[in-house]
Amino acid sequence: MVESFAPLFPVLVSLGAVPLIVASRNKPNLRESWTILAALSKFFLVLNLLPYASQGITVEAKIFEISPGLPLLLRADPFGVYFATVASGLWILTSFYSIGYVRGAPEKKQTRYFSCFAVCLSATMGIAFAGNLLTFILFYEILTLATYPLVIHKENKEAIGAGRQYLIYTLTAGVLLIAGTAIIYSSIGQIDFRAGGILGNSAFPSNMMVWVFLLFLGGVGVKSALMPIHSWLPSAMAAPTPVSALLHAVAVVKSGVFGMIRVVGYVFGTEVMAGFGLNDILITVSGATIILASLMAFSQDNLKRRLAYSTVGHLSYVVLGAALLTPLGMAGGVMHIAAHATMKITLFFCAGAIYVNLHRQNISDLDGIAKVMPFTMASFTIASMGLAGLPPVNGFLSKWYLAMGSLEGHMVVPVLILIVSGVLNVGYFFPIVHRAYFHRGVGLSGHGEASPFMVVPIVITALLSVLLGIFPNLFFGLFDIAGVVSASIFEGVAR
Amino acid sequence: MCDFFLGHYSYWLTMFLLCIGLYGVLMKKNLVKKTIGLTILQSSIILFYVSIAAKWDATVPISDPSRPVTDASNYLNPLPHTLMLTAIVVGVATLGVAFALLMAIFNRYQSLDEQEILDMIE
Amino acid sequence: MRTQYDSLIVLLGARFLSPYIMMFGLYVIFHGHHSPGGGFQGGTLLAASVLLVRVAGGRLVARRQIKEFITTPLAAVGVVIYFATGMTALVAGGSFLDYGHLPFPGINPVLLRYYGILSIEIGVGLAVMSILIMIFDNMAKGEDFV
Amino acid sequence: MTAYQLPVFIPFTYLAFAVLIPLVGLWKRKLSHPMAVTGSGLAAGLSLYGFAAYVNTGPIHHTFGGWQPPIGIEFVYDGLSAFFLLVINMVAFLVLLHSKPVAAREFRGKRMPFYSVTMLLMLGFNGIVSTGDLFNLYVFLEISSLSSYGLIAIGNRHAPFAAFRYLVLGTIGGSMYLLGLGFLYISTGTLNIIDMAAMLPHFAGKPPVLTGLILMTVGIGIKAALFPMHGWLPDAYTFASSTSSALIAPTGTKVGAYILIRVLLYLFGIESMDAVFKVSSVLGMLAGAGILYGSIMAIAQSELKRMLAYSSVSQIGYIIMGLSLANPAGFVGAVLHVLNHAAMKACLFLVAANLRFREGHSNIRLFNDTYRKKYPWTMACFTVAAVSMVGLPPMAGFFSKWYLVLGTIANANWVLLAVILMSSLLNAVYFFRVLEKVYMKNPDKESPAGEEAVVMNREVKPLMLAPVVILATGIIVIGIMNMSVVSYILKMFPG
Repeated sequence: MVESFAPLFPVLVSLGAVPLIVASRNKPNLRESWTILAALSKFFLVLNLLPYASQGITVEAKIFEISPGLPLLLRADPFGVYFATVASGLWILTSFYSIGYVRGAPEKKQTRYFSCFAVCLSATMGIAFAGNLLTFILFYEILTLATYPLVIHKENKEAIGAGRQYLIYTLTAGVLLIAGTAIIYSSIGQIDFRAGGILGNSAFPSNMMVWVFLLFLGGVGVKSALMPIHSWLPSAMAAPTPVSALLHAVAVVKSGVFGMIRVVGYVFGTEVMAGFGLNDILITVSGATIILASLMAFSQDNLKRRLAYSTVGHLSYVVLGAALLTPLGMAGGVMHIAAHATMKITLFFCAGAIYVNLHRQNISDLDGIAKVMPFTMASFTIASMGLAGLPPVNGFLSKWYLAMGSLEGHMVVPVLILIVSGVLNVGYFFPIVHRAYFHRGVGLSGHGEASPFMVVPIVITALLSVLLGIFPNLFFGLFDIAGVVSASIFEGVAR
Repeated sequence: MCDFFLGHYSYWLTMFLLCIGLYGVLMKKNLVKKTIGLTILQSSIILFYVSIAAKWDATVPISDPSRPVTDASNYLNPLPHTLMLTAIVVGVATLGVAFALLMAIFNRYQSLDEQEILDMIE
Repeated sequence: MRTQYDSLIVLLGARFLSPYIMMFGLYVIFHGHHSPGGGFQGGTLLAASVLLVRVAGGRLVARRQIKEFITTPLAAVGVVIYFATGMTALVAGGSFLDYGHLPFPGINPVLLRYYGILSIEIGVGLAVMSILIMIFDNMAKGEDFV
Repeated sequence: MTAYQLPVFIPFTYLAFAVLIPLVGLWKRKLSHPMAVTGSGLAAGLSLYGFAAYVNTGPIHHTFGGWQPPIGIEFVYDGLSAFFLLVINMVAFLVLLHSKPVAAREFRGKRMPFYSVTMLLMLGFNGIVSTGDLFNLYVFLEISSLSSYGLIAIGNRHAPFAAFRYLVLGTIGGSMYLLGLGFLYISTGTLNIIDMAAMLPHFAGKPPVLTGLILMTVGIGIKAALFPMHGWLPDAYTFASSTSSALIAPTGTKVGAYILIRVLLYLFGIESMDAVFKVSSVLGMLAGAGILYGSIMAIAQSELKRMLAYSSVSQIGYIIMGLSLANPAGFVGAVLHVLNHAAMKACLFLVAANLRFREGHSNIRLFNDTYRKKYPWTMACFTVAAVSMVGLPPMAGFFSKWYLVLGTIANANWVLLAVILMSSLLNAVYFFRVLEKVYMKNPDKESPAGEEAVVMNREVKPLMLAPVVILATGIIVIGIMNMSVVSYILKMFPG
């Protein structure tokens, strides 16, 4: 354990960029360069923590006590650094993409857009590095608030409705989380995240334990879009595409599943989860979500909504991985956070590029667009392959580990779920690819690729997906870190 | 039982007065009658305090040569009386403010009936 | 209440009674510190004496008697007397209203208390009288007084 | 000035200025506002100084006229008093600083009496908080009540009627308090709080003490607007002038809460209070009902000030609930919420005053997205205060709720826990409704494309803006630095 303020800086850097962004609201180029600068510096600050993480060392920053005995604690453990690396790395790409998107669309109130984006990323870093539940809640609520202006960005009826729904769901979740945290704090006097869990078997009587777990399930389950509390996510697709891309594929929903793993592995602990049958609840919910969301994705004609339902399903992969309570399954879940992030962000970027370029949102209108947007559609194809779990894209790897994990725990049903869901994924993604490549398009003449600001990030994320699939340790040893995380959770039990 | 009622007769009287006052405040529709109720309410409490100061065979707390000042049972308790002096002043001030408000109300609505005024506000 | 009654008897009766009430009020104030009485009661009596004539005589008399605009400052002066006495004792090193500490050298502390209470009673009497008159005036004017 | 004299100086500063304002007003009416500001500023400065003196030396007792208690009256300047004095005097100073243009607009001819009565009101409040004698407390209570009747009567057409209803209820409340005090006096023969507190345990459960307890609680409950005795509050706050409501809303009900805390926790103590039946749990239930009722009624209001008034009813519930829990966490929550709610409500009412000043109304239905452009700072402060009211971190409002939640859990009072959590969401409903109106364009009224009406910045003058901004900043600072406040409050938990 190292004491250092290093985890604080990534949180502060984009927060510090907000005044600069607001101050230069009349000079768009300067404003965007602040965003890029903040994104880059955040990424490098996170990278500084990576060496520690790959050795399994935790960097801890106690800012100050915020309540008697409860410090505002930032703790960069391997899992936190892993999530922070993924989120901050993808923010750089999203920033470039956003510039292309908002200028191409063109959107109003861009200053609000970029500053809220920056706050969101700060909150995400805070969630990643939160060392105890109170700090986690703090940044979780900030994330909720900062995302709200982005969800309602278009300010039409649909967006406002989506914003309301979003607030109702997430604020309720925050309240449940506060309740659960307070109960744990009153009972055992501490709420630090510790690998292997802080709750002993004797912390609560058994029915109480289930209730507390349900509070947490409601708290983090909303943001991880578990059914039946997922419906805010498809509605929130009313937001501009980069928002959907980053926030609903990387920051917000990933904070949810990140929180789920924190709760399972770092608060309740695998022993308690298994001892009180809590993992059965989680497996049932997440398994049902995977299948149902995939089925519902079929009926969506709006491309972004179909992607949203796909997101709902894939988030539950991560939850399932945590619920399996086996080292391999946990590793698979953690890996799927990064894998799904790169793949889903590619898909959203593609949807945005198509919207900006051709003003088409519905899948039935996508006939033949591969001819005019070859790079975009190629990336789209790669990413959908990955989500269906086909090698060599990184989605295959995480799914493989999930399957191994369930076999390790002598469970067959999760494997079946994974297989069925893979087939369903193929079923709802490949018709799109088929349309784009093999149908004859109408009214496409005169259109080319979208602006390079958008196409380059798309290609990069698609390449990332493939490269991470072939060489899992190519970038920053993320694969190894996932192993370290999983091992630490289970070693905590052994210790 | 009989003792309980007769032994505390002054309390029962003040409580009876208090109930009259409360009845006036709560049930009467006319604002002036409400104010009168308030005054009765306050008076009942003043009487209550004065009655708790009383002692058998005691006199007012002004030094009397025929009664030794060292024996407290010779003089009744002066404290409640002084307290009630202040309470009376408070009551007068309340009454003054109440009437000032009533006049402002009458100027605006040409009525002092609570229900009529409420209808006008709606 | 601002118009004069036509009845001469009422006016004369009020004018006859008023000075006696006033005298009694002054007596109550000035004996408040060693017998029953004091500022509140005396002030009320003083106000009664003034108001009796005001009720009977109407606006004309009121203009010659204590004028309407003077009541507010008079009340303020009353409070100032009270307040200043208390604060002087406080500033001189005692507690608030600790007359024994009033800074008049050469006077027996017992006498100091005596006069201290007297000045308080005068202040209170003045304030009570003028405020009661003020309430009456404002009501008679038909305006709200705040 | 020595520390011994301090408890007298703070309240009597107001008395001095209450007298000086009409005297100087004879000569120059214009001076009444600067004098009122000087008076409250002086008192605020003295309370700050006194706070430091208390922290250094401990409680200060000032005996009046040199008569030792329990014979004489004393002013006790202990932790609770120091805290409350600081809160109400600071808020009063800021509100009075803000009041000049409002006073000139809303009640031009009555400025001199207004400020004089304001000083009397604050004298009453300060006296209540300072005194160590229960009858003296009644006198100050009536001074403050009479002044507040006057202040509320200065308002719109219906203000006198609202003031009269308040007068009727307030007088009943005062009389109940006095009657209850009589019963306690019969039992103990003393009026001094400390003296009586030492004796009451010997009489706990005797009929007169119980009668006194109930009568006093009901009486103070009326003054503090405890549900269901809150009937006077919404009308009074709505119809009064902007300054009156901004002054009375944050301070008045807080002082009521102070008396309840003083009488129930310090005078009776937790055990004597519940000697015969659970007075505390009855209070808790009433408070819970009040929280829900106030929040639900606030949602139904279209007038901003009335909405804030109902919200006050619910926030008072928090304070009373905290004290009814009678454990350290609940107590911290209650007292911290006094500070937080004073800052938040003052900020919100001042925002309402600013809007009324510029727009001439504060009807939520007429709010639109031009306000964001017209009053950027005012609305930003409104947002901060609203978010704090909802109870989202890192605003101050979150932390008082956090401690209340801990308090309810410590008592295993799940009903009240649910009430707090639900009311958070209800608060969100009525505040986000306003924010939505202000920050988003109305989707039903599509303005012609590209033709945005040019909206000028009509922000209020710095004098009116500064208090609002200070309060909003205060909300954030208190939230982040709440630890120091909490450790202070914890020390004064009785028993």
